[in-house]
Amino acid sequence: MTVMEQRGAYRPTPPPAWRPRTDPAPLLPDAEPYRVLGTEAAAKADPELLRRLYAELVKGRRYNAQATALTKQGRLAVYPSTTGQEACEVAAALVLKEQDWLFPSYRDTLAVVARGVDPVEALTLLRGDWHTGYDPYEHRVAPLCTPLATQLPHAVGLAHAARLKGDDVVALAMVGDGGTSEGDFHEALNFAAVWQAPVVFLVQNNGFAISVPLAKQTAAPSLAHKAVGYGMPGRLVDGNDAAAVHEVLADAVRHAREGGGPTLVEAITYRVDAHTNADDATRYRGDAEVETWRAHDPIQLLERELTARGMLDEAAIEAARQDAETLAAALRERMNQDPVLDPMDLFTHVYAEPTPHLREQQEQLRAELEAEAESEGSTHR
Amino acid sequence: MTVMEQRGAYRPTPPPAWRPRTDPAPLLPDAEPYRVLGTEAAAKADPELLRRLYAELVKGRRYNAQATALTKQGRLAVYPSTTGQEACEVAAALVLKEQDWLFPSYRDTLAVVARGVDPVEALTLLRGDWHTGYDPYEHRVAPLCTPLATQLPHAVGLAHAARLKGDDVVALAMVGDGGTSEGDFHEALNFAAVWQAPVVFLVQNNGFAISVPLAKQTAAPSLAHKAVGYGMPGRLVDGNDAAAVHEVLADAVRHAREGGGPTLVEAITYRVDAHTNADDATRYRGDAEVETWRAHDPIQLLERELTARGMLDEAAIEAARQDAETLAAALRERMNQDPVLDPMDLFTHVYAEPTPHLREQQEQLRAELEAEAESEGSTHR
Amino acid sequence: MTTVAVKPATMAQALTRALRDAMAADPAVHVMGEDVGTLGGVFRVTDGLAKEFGEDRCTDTPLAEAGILGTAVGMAMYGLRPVVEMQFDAFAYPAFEQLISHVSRMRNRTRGSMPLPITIRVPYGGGIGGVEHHSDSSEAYYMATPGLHVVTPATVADAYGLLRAAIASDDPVVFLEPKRLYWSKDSWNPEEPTPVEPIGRAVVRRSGRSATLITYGPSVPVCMEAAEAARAEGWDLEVVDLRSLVPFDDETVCASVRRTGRAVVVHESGSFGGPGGEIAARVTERCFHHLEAPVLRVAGFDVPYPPPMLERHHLPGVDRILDAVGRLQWEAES
Amino acid sequence: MTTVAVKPATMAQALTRALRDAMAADPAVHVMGEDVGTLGGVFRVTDGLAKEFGEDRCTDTPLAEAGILGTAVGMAMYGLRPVVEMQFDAFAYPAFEQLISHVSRMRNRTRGSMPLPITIRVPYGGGIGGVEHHSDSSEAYYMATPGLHVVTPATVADAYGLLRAAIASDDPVVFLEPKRLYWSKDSWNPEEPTPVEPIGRAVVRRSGRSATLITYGPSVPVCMEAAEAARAEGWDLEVVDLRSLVPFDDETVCASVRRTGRAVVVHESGSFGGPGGEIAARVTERCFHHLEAPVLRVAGFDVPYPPPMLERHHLPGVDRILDAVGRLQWEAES
Ligand SMILES: Cc1ncc(C[n+]2csc(CCOP(=O)(O)OP(=O)(O)O)c2C)c(N)n1
Ligand SMILES: Cc1ncc(C[n+]2csc(CCOP(=O)(O)OP(=O)(O)O)c2C)c(N)n1
Ligand SMILES: [Mg+2]
Ligand SMILES: [Mg+2]
Repeated sequence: MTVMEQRGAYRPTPPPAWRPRTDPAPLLPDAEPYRVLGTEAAAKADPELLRRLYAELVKGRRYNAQATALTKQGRLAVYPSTTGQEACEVAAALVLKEQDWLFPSYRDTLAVVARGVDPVEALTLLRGDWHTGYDPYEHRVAPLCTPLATQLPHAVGLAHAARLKGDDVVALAMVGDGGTSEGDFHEALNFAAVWQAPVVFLVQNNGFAISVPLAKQTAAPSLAHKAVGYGMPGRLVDGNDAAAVHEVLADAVRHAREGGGPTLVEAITYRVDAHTNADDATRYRGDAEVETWRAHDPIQLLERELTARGMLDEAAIEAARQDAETLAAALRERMNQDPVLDPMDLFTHVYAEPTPHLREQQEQLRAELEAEAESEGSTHR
Repeated sequence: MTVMEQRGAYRPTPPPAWRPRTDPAPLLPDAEPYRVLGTEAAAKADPELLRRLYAELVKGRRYNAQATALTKQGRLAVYPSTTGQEACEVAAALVLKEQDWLFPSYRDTLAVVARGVDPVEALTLLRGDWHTGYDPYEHRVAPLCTPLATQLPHAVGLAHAARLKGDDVVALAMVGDGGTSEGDFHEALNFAAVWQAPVVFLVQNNGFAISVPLAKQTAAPSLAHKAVGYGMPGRLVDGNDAAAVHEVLADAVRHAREGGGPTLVEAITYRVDAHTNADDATRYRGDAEVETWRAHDPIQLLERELTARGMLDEAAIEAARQDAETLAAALRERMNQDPVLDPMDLFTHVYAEPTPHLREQQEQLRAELEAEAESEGSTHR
Repeated sequence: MTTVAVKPATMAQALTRALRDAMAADPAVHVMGEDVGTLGGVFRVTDGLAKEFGEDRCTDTPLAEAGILGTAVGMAMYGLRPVVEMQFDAFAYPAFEQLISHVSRMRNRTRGSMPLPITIRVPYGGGIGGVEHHSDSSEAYYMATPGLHVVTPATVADAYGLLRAAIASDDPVVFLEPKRLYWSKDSWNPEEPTPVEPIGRAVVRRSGRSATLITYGPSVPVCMEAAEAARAEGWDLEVVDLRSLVPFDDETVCASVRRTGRAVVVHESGSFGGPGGEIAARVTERCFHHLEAPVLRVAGFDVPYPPPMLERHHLPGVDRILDAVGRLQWEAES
Repeated sequence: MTTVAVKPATMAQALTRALRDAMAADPAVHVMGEDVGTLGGVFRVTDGLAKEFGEDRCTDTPLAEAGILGTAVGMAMYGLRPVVEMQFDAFAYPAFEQLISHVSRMRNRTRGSMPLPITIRVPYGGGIGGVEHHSDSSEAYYMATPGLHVVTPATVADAYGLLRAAIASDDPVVFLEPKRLYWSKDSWNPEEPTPVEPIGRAVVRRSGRSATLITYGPSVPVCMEAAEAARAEGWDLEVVDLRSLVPFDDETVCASVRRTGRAVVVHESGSFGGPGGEIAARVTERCFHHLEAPVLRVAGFDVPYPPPMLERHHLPGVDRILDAVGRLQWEAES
């Protein structure tokens, strides 16, 4: 006889509103990040895809090096490199269909280029001649977004709007480990889950937010564990394994496309270079850590897999290198030309039509430019 | 022989940074909300505590009714009632030690009163004579907070500061189901977990944010499931079971006090009254739902338990009712007096010292008041 | 000729009608916010829209203002015309990051290829006995943010016409709704077509020769009352209702001030760093030699908005306006 | 008498020294923000503090500005004096809700019982070739928020003195640091005691009789240069460095304008709804009959801050200032 029965107490029913709508178990990420390269899963991977990924990674690495070099030559104001993160950048771009949308963070010029945006237009922001160099509608790539995590709700809204219109569109939004701490990350994921919007959130956990290591950013078991709190699946993947990142993202994109709603993917990777060319990483981390990660390099991982499987020979490797050099040379040459700027553009796109007030200021600038041209023409100030 | 061995592929080591610091399993809430009343656990509950809770619940219910009546008499500008939620309100206050801090949301005047704040001072905001009627330091109760979830980071900062100073202080912060959608909720929980601050977050999930039901607020299995994404334990409790709420909060407070860091508690309850006296709840919900919840009433649950265990007789029930009437009568009487107001107070506490600019405006108001008094003294405008 | 007696509509009803007509006219128009659906909004401005157009067109969002505005940005990127409701003025603050960093700049950022036709409805101002955070006037923040239009009606007809214009605009518009005028009525007839007001034109609500009261939104009726009362003092005041703070109608305002030679700017918002400074400065820049006295400002005090029982001492009323008019150096006249 | 050659310090170094001295003097002072600890801040202003005082006194926070300021509020409630760093001006926007709704109002809300002595350091302004969101001037937002002090140094010595005063203040202070002056040097000697400047006093940086340039922060050196250049045109310009926008030093400013009879307000921030409107309006209210011409404004244009390659066309420089001085109706003189 239990205590309850002994004392004949009543048994209240559970609170009426208590019906968990979602089973949490399938939303939780696996304990280990998913891997393809060097595992059984590799055998199932599409060889063509792997070769394509390889070629893009090699190009990406070269692109990062070239862009960094351009900062030294004063051709870029600043460059946040994705060396070591190419697998995420490239997979994010390749996994999308033409009609889909990519929402990059400020770091993701490589993903933008891999999606098809002209490399010079992708670098416009960082060169400093305008804020966005490309038409977002041409390749369905949102502007590179400087304030962290603030583009995530845009991705949700766009995906939601597309779904309301009945269009087959998925949005993939990229954010860093640091960006997950922002309120906008939270609000975006919550809206996405409530609306069942076709969005995929890709967190590149590269270990640092500038100088701040992950341990000061979060105490969570993983960033992917945040997903369950929104009621969406969280997936954890080795971010240096291009095949794994591609597969996990492809699953998530398919899931979204089929009406299954959003997914949060955490890709574990590492920012091998400093935060930007202007940063001094020795202030906050040691070489040893960087070296460990160099040994887990995304290009090497894929190269070894392809070589081991006899899918890549020296000639193919050389061809990829050549392609990358061609890209870099073209970029170098084009970036060495001074962009043609019109100061009057300051006013052109603030509103559909400049306000009377802006028109006055426009005239003021015009007069200033004329005076400048005149004084340059005659004497030097 | 596995595929891998067949083709002699290499086996990459896991990504170097991948060591999950926290085991997610203990952070996840149980599948069912925790209950004490009517279960085996009730036998272990402290009878004195249960009786105390009972008396406070009865007083709380009466307080809610009286405050609502005062809005009808024009003595309060507005009142958000916690009828049906008294178990959470009272337990939150009773679970704290004297040196601890309570951070109420705008709805939680009852918790504020249960913590010892003068009931009239607690209602000052809602009466409209000032923004906060009590000195927060007297009972260590932060001001009732109107913008949702914005007081949560305050609780974290205060708890963190106390810990840095080596003081034995826990902060308990209250928020609604709707409030969990705000970015500030996210940022507060993340800071708390990273800093291992001694804070307890109590979400009163009362089913609605004004008219918006939980299903439009979140797709999560439960709000307590959000905890794992921060690396803190999440607990789920029947919010109408005062003994259960008290026990779960007491555990969380103890855990925090002992240096174990923050906990997120979701109490499942129901807002039986409309959002405030000004709201028309029939616009968004049916009577049937409300009735189901009335059958799961916190006072009745406790009364039945205590009666079944022979710990409460008619006399004791009557005594509790009497106490509640006394409280209500005193409140009524005091609230029926017009507060004495000095318009010049507009300027007194904007800065430690009014700026020269404010001093000018102070003089302007003084002149206006004098002119008003004069014209009232002579003719009527 | 028969005149049909028109049942007067409130400003709130005119706003509802504007939303409904805009939604009927253009399927791209979506209304979203906290409690805008089933409840019809805490001020009932969206009443009936979810029923008529479905919850996908008039959506109860989760409770997160940055999320509301941020997702609206994405919806606008995809060609929709979101009309966002912020429940109260002070609850728009969490959305400032989205507003300043994105809403106001996206068109410029993308050289015009990505305009954001978003209307942000913000009930603002006091005088309704609201507790803390329910009575703010934050138009100064919006004015200081290039790329936004800032519009505010003072009459029932303008509420309809300006909201239609805001929704039709290809630029983001912060549409400030004076809370205490929600229940005001005038002779607007919902059954007759109302002209859609162009954004950016001020209007002279009352002609006068002695001085100009420059005002907008909730302070327009107060100024009209002050102008009436001023007659007893021998002043014939002109009242200009700005209707839009951005774009600013220098032409109408300056024409009036040049005529009267004196001006007082009247608003509820605090004066320090508030709209009145801008208005006084630009009127002075343009009309200096026509001014008999400095442009004065009558405003709320520079304090956090007071509790209900003290708000009448804060809000600029007829007396404070007349005091200021009295300080316009009339001695110089005689 | 021997004079020791002083190694000139930069403004950034003076700020570091002010933080260090404040932390050494008062254990309640805590520095917090993104990258302020190990890295020493992206501008190195907090360099060495974590090492000297420990990570609990100089803390790398998670990346969330509302969280940073919101937890600082809680720390201040418990008696600490948090000094918060916002990494760049535009990244302070996510914290506006906490700033407006709590930081600025807590003292008033609690009738003085809960003051919040928080210093919010905000690197602001352009001229450093920063990409989007790295060069904003948002002082207008802060000025329009009662309950905040708004302070900005223009010299190395003021950087030290005003930051010490800000940290010592029992009120919240938004401390605006002109980014492009971080590396500026003057003769400030870190080894000699620097007087802690009281907050709220403007200073005349250069005396002159023809007209007054009213300015602050990054525009002070530009105005000094303009004043030099103006001599060639026969103008003897006075330059007033406001140092604090709130409280505003009407006394010093108006004394100067009454003397010169002409004034131009100069700042980088946009003019529409910007600080200059307030300043021009209040100077005009107070000095109307001393003015020979309207108070003019020279400012950045009312556009989103331009990309690096165009910023020189946006920023007010010597020529734009001299143009404005030239429009001060000198004909009336002769
Ligand atoms: C809202 C906001 N706050 C601060 C910054 C300044 N900032 C630029 S990058 C960065 C670190 C970002 O870290 P993470 O999100 O991990 O991305 P990663 O740089 O590693 O790609 C910071 C703090 C910003 N851009 N936006
Ligand atoms: C930041 C903010 N946005 C909007 C509001 C307006 N508002 C007041 S209460 C409320 C609903 C709150 O719901 P919930 O958090 O579930 O608490 P409950 O009212 O149920 O106690 C809303 C939207 C607010 N107070 N603060
Ligand atoms: Mg990172
Ligand atoms: Mg609720």
